[in-house]
Amino acid sequence: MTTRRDLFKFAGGSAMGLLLTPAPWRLITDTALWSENWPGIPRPARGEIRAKFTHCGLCAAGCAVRARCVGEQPVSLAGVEGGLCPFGVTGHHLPYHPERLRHGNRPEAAAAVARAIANSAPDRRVAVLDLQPGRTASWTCRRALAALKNGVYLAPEEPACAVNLAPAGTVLSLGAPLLDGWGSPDRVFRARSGFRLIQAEAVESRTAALADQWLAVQPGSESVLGRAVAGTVGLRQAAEATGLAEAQIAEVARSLRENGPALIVAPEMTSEVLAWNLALGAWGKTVLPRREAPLPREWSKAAPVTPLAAVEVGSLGALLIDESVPGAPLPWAAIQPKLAADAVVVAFSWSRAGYARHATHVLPAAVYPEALGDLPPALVAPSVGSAAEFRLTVPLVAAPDGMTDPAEFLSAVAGLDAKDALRQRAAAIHAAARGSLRTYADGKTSAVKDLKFDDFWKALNAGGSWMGEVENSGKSPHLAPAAPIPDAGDPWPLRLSTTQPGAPALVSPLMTKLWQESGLRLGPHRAALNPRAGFEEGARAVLETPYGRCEIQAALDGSVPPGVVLVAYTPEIADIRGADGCARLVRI
Amino acid sequence: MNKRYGMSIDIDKCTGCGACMVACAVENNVPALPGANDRRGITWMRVYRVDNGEEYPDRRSAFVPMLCQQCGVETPCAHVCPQQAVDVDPATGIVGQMPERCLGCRYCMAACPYHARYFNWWDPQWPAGMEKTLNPDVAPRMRGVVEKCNFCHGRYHRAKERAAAAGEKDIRPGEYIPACVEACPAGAIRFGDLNDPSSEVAAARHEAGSFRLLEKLGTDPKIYYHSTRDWVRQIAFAPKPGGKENLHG
Amino acid sequence: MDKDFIARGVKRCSTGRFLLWIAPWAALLAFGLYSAGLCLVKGLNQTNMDNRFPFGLWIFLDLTVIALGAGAFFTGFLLYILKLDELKAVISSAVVIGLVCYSGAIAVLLVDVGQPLRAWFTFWYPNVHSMLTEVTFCLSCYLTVLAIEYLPIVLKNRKLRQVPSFLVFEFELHKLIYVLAGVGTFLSFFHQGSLGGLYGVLRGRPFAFREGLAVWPSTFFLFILSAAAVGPSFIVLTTHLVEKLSRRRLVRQQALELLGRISGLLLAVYVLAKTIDTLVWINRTSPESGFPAAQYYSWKPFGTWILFAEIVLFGLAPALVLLAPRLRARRAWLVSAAGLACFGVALNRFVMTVQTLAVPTLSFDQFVSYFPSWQEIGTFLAVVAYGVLVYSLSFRYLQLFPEERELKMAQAAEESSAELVGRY
Amino acid sequence: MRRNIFIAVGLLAGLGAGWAGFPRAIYSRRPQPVDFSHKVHADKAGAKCEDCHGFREDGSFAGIPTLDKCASCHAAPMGSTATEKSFIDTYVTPGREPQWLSYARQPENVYFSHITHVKRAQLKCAQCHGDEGSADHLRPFEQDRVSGYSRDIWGAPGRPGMKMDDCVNCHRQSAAKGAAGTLSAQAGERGCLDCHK
Amino acid sequence: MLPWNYGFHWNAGTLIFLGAFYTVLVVVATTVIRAAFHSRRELAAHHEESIRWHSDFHDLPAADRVCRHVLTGEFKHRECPHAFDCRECETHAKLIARHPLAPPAEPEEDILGMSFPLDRFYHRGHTWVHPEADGAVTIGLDDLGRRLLGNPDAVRFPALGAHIQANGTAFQVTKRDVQIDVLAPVDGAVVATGSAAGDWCLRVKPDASGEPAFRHLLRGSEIRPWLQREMERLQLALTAEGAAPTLADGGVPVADIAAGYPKADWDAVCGEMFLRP
Repeated sequence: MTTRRDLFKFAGGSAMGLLLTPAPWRLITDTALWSENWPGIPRPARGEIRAKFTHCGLCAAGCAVRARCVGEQPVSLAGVEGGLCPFGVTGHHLPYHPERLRHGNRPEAAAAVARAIANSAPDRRVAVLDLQPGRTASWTCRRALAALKNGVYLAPEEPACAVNLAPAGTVLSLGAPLLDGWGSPDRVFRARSGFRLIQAEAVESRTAALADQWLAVQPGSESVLGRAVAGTVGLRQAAEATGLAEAQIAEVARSLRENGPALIVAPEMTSEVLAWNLALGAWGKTVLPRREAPLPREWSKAAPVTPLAAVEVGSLGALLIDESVPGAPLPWAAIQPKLAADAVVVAFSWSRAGYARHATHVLPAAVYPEALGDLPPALVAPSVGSAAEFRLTVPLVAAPDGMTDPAEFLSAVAGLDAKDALRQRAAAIHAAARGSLRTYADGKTSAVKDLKFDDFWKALNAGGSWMGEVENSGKSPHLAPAAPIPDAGDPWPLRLSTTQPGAPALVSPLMTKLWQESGLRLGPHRAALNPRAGFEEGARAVLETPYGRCEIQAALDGSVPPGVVLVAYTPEIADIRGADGCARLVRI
Repeated sequence: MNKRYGMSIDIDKCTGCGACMVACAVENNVPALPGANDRRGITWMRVYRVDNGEEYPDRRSAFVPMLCQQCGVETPCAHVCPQQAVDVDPATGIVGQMPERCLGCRYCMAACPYHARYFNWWDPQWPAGMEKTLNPDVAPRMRGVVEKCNFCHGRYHRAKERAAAAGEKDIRPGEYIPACVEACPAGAIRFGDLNDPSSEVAAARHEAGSFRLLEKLGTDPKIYYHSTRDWVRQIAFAPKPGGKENLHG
Repeated sequence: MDKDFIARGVKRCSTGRFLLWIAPWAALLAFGLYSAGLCLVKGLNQTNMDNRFPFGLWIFLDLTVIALGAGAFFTGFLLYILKLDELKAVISSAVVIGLVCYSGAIAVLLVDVGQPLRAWFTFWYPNVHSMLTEVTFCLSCYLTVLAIEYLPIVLKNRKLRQVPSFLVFEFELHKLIYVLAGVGTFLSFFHQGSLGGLYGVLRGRPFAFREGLAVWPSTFFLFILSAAAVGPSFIVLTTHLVEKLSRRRLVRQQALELLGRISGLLLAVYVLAKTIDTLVWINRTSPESGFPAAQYYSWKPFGTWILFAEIVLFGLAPALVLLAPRLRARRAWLVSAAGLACFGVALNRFVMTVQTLAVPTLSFDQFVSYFPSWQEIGTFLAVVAYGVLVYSLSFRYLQLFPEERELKMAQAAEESSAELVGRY
Repeated sequence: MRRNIFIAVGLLAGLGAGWAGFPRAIYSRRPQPVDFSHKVHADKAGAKCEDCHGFREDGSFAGIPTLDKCASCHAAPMGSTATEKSFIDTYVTPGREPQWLSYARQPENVYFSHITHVKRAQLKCAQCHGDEGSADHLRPFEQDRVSGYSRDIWGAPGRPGMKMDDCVNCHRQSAAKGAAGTLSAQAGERGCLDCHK
Repeated sequence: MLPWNYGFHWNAGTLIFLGAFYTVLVVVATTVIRAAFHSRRELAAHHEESIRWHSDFHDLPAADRVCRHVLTGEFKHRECPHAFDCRECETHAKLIARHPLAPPAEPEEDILGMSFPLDRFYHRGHTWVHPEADGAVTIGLDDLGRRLLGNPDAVRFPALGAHIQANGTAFQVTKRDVQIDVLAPVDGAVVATGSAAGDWCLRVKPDASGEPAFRHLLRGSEIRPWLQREMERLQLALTAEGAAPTLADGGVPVADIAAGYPKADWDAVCGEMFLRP
């Protein structure tokens, strides 16, 4: 008979026996190994590694990009000729953003737009708002709108000029983010050592921090400095408005004239800015006339570019907003009055964060780097010889089903066949037989006239870039009259300043590292204030402007001037930011 | 000959755009987690904003990219790791952290004066689908281990393999550069072999205005900074709480 | 009910009352185990520690608890090696306290590491230059030694010793206990020291960095000294507490006074050494690493007051009280001084762990603060509850104070003579 | 005496379970999708290892060949075996990739460069992979149930060496053999990240 | 930890560190194994009773471990170093040789109202030994022991032929839920058993006979001082265990003390009096 005692003996014996086998030790080791790849840790895909070339489609700068791909999947992006901005570096994450739009009811949207077109009241218009004009897709829209009887093409109006930093001796930047998102960084930084940079800006921005001279002007008075330097405003008046000493302004003006060639840049190169440059003699040296890449002849029938201000109030029966490529958006507060009461608004967008919030129909659009398209000519030219450009954003990954291309949508509505628009345009460029083609894979540049069209087209699709030659006629551009200087009133004691106006509405999830996991950037819904502003760190407040309100959290920062509230750029802020920059904060 | 990889960072060129930070995260499969903040997140490369302590309009800011300083002498972290999860590779001088060996005691983090080591407070996670964009050359780390910059060691492997495939004995200068160096739009970061007198970094360390952080600790860091501004060079020294409102990271 | 397990001749409360006493601690233990479970299952994101504060409440309390648990080794050393036989009265209690402190500390350490499944790597691939390796090895060895030392105390239980093999093994083991006491002293010497070395070697933390002898910084020796100094004090404190709670006399006043005297003596030596060390650090070590020592104390709330409190208020003052025979003879003075000494060491451990991490090293870094999460506090409370439970059970079922019965008789004798006096 | 018998029986049971039962229990076994014969291919087709398991242009190792490689010869049956026929019917004709189970797939944290070992150090395939190339059948894929590693990586004696210890030993030996400054000397024990990623 | 582990380096640091570690392990393991080995040997030699007594004796309060020569006034303070086994005590032998025990001045069988016949030897665990003519000895509880245990609830005697050891357990008595192991006064084999309530309990054939065999037992004039001391102890024990110290006024213990002090912790009192702490 076995007793309990015997069982104990047996158990003890077998425990001792097991200890003399590999089993327990193996289990200990195995659990440690299991902790190396326990559930939930993704395994990166393996496979052949290839390089693909494309151009970044996240802003008009269109930097050349080399994508490192495992099989067909890009795993990292790098600039071909220099670094990329953080948005560009993480562009390949955008297709997987959790807030990305994937579904939309296209037939319904198409029907609604068709109804709005059919509603042919003579004062009713159908408009397309294009945030990045100058693309082939933009031309398709313009052609489609021209085909419609009431079509209007809305786009930010800019004079056709490009900036060439290379010859510049002195650059006066009136609040332009010259070193931080103004054109492609490789071009800017290649020229950087050649010029003296004077940054006039109320806030010590990233550019101001690295400028050779930072003029801390009164918020909103940058343009007065521009006028003073150009001589259209007296020194005393300028000194009063900017808060600088008269001698200081005179010194800036003198250094621009003496250490030329000079250049004045502003966030938007408006006619007025161009006029100052003309006055400095920069035209043709650092500011160049910009030409479009050649167009097929049959495209000449296109709707003209209409500024939003020229649209009658309440006249838009349908508004299609092309947000498939990021660009500086117009404030919704400025758009909304132009809509008819029953207007149909269709947004083509990646996410619900932008104009989609105001749209009646939202159609998901492909994101960079899913869509094939071209980029408008660059603002910052690489050199005098080559300014106009034609570059494709070659897709690195395939867009999922259900995406809508705005240009294709509109051409379908207008009954236009624009399927081969890109190829047609390339053919036109090739036919012009000007300029040269640069391919990144081998770093070669070859004259277009030496290439067959098929090779040209193939090279463009493999991430090539066409550079046209500049024809500097020396003709001065047509300039619009200058806008009056905005004046902030009493109820709006603060000036609203935003960081990075050109940031896409949707950024890679990794970008949150810049504001959540470090203090490098101002996070969304944070507002930096001078410590003397009377708010404490973390206080919640409502930011109000004449155009709307938005809730924010205060972050104290001694580098922000008193009287300024600095906020991170978000679609909500874009909605309420006016050109005058008036704002106030109301504590919650 | 053994290499001694090092870096030279020109603060006067850094715009603080953060491209290096995200490029690093992309290269090294570092996730951005919902609960992470500036004290719990992982940014092997982290850019700090520093200022001269003055008030507006005399305030001047600069940006200081911080990464593992790759200490070469008495490497504080390697010295204290109880189980040899941290080592200094004699062939490259790179301070390596082996996550699979790490037990997560965080002693090395307490030892590091540069706060350049990061703990995985969570298991890594990416938005659905984004795990497809992970770099196959770097293994994602599990929760509970420490990690840090290793000069993109995956790229070093890649460069060595390329050299082997090409039948070359050694990698050539410039064949191997970390992701942050590649990404920096301002070209503020240079990388190379400090033992190679012809390399850019070897020359840069002797330039006027070149300095290292907390050099007096005697750990021989291999990251050299450069600035022509006097107040910027003050960051090399211990904090001075008695002075003006201190700088913010 | 459990009468057969309670030693003959000592009075313990009824089973019901005991369960009533146990219940809240058991509940606390359950809560603490839940907290620790959360940390193990979900990871250390459950705590409030972060990259800047990689060590938190747990390390501070581990260091403190191990310093307080030093009574076990030091009493063993005094009793078995230096043959101070009076200490026989407290040795078992000291062993139980030591066991509780060390096992609790190790349990918390296992929760504190991010990958407990790999904790054994330290043994398998040790970096012999790391103080933490020394700590791990010595702690685990010493815990084994303590467990073996605890074994005879358990086997002496009234019921267990009826098993002949237990009885004999207990007897034989007890004969060799001096060997274990010696080994324990050796191990304790090194791990108390290496716990001090843990911070002292941190070249990158000039607030903690100290020069020293060979591989050991001065904190190595200061920790040994301070632990040896407060170990006896903590025994005085706990014994007093147990006497108050159980309402029994357990130890002769002389034994406690002896402990107090030893504690005072060592504390005085420690205060002297600490003062010299601090002066060397302020004038040489710290400035040589580029850090003027004054700057550490300009980060509020850590002013120089903390240095004063640590050395004078909680060091010198209790040392003087414990060294004065007349003050020492009074229970209130003795216990208060012991309490101050224990608090002083806790403060020292706090300064070494928390202040070291809180003060910035980089000029653009900030002073950071940290407050533990409820999971961290819960896990620590689990150790406290575990300690109370183990001690309560040991006190009830094992004979921790061999003089208890004698003192009871002596008390009875006093009472009866008092009665006689009263009668006549 | 009686108590000793129980202890002895327990001891034997423990030893038996640990030495004989455990190694079987710890691995799960899965057959390969196709019973591929390396031997037949080597003998009849005269194929060398690198004919199918080659390098890509950038020097990376291509590993197990994809269906294209098989289909280039086996678009139609070459022999008359049932295995080949079913392979063609199941995989080649519908263009379905066979889900080969890789014995030698290193853990995620391991960096292993085939070309460095094959081209630079002149190692023979069999040195690590054993005589797989001359085997007539594919052995079942065995996977450690706890760690998830293949048996070849984390295996038992008798298997070709693919554990970390095996790597280390080989590197140490070649380092000891080679003169200072040569390639073999580089192969010695160095930083963890030399072989890990 | 082992030379073939990855990362192991043969250097001074490793050797010192691991050397110390392994030494500690070896010392600790040796100690435990040695203790286990010794206990196995002791168990095989059936020394557990003697060990139990030694262990108990060690736990007795110092006052209870007092040498018998203190009782008779020859020493002022002396703790017995031999666990009450005077057979191996040289001091005792010398003292006995120097001052042979004088028989009491008058035959005193009635001490403090209890019967302690002088023809017997008394053990400090309250048993007596009476040598019989056939060389065997009779063992019984002395008068105080009997009064303490009164009418026992149960008695367990060893089997016939069993060997008992001096200071080991002779037999077990249960009284008021308290089990007392009564100490054996001599070494020997049990030849007959009586009853605890009766005149005698055990008849034992001792291993040795003659004076040296009983040298550790009290006799003659030692009995009175010893008993006085025992009565003091009893009184203290009763006081300590919650009974009124009524004995102090010189009363005679009743036949069944247990019944007289229903409130007293009888377990503790018996443990104290029968030297079973």
